[in-house]
Amino acid sequence: MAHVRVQQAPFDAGREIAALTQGRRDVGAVATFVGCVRDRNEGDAVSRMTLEHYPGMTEKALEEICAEAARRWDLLDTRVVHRVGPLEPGEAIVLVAVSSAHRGEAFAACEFIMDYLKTRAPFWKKEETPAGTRWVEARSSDDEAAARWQGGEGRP
Amino acid sequence: MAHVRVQQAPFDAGREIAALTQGRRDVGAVATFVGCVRDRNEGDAVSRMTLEHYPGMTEKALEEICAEAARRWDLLDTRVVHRVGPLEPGEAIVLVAVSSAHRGEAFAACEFIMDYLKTRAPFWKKEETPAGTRWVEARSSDDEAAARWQGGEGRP
Amino acid sequence: MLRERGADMVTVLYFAGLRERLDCAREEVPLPPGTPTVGSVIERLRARDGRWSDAFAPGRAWRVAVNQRMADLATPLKPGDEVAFFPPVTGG
Amino acid sequence: MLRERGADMVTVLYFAGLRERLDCAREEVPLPPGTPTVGSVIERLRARDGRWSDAFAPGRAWRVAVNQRMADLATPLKPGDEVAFFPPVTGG
Repeated sequence: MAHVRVQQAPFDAGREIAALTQGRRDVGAVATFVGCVRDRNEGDAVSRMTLEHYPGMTEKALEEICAEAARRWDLLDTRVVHRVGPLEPGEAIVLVAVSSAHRGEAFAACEFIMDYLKTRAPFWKKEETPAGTRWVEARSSDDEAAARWQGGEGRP
Repeated sequence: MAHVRVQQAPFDAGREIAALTQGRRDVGAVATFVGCVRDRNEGDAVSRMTLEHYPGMTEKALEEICAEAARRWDLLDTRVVHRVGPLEPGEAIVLVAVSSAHRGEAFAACEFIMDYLKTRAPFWKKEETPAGTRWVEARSSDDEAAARWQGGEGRP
Repeated sequence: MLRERGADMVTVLYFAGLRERLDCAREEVPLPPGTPTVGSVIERLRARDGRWSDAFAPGRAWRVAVNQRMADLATPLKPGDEVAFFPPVTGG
Repeated sequence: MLRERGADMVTVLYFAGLRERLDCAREEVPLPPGTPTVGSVIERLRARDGRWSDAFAPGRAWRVAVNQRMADLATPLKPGDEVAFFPPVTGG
């Protein structure tokens, strides 16, 4: 049911949202998240980011997360696009777009998918900073964000 | 700081999101909500919706809601577009887009603005159904959604 | 109702279903003497014929804004203020 | 290490910082006898030289997937399985 893409090429958020509403009259709400490369992280300047992933597992992990979201909320459609390879500050990294009849489900599912993606989808960020290249460390705040959904309940 | 528009014309969600990221390297997260006309409401078919508003107050109310969001969360930019006049099922009614460094603030502020807009911005929906034209009744679920933020705290 | 010459007036607007029920979008209403509030204007409107007393009967759900900011019964009024009455909002 | 002819093997992949630390992206590892699990493969890897014992030292943060699904130390293994070791993920 979910539409998942892992790609190097940029994506167009407007087109992804349109894909959820085009020709449909049952969609009442579309919640979308776009994550972008920032030129700062942990206090250091970031000049470039490179995304590594685990071909094959990445798509499966994202599909499984979207399926879990669809089990928890009454959703109409879900789209996730995640880029890999070299990215510059200002470029988009990921998009999660969720459609439903009402906004509560769309918002919760969109945030759920992002929180789980951050801790369960096999991507790794490498940053180029003035002090050299480094792998980004996983954030405890991301683990905490994911933990909020642990109880399997709907609302965070 | 917030960009607010009340208009009859359609809007392009992709362009609104691009306006938040174009030429910037400090944006890490953009949360966007798009609300659309559904062809059903309260069990009845809806063939058309007409949005009435209070010219002058509507813009002020939306700006005040965005200012309150900016007081509660560390936001970079906020855009709200709300349409008025006759709309067909499938058409977009409202867009709320919020940018910030991290996703938590963007998601919370976007949902906050929608929940407050639903109960504090002077718009009224009129629906055409097989049983005739009727004014949409305010939903208690919307009052409850807004009440979640009452305590002035950040997270719902 | 004879308009008291020179009496202090407020502009009253009605929106959506309330406008249709009252068949009135806008009117000038003289301010009651003393320290007028939204509540005192409501009392005046209720004193009118069936449509008005019915529209503002206790238990009816309506909202009020003064000078384009959400207000309530206790909000004080002064001459020239813009008072708007409308059903609970249903935008978004 | 002489490859035991006909011994049952699993494919082991390493990603990101772990691959760089071990200077190894992929290898075939013989399955220990008995009921092999991820944990028993880890023991074998730890028994190798400094880079390996260091990378998988207690307290090190790493994750494991078996046949492209998140797994843990107790996950059982069978010949031909694909086992991936990697640092905590940082996508999105």
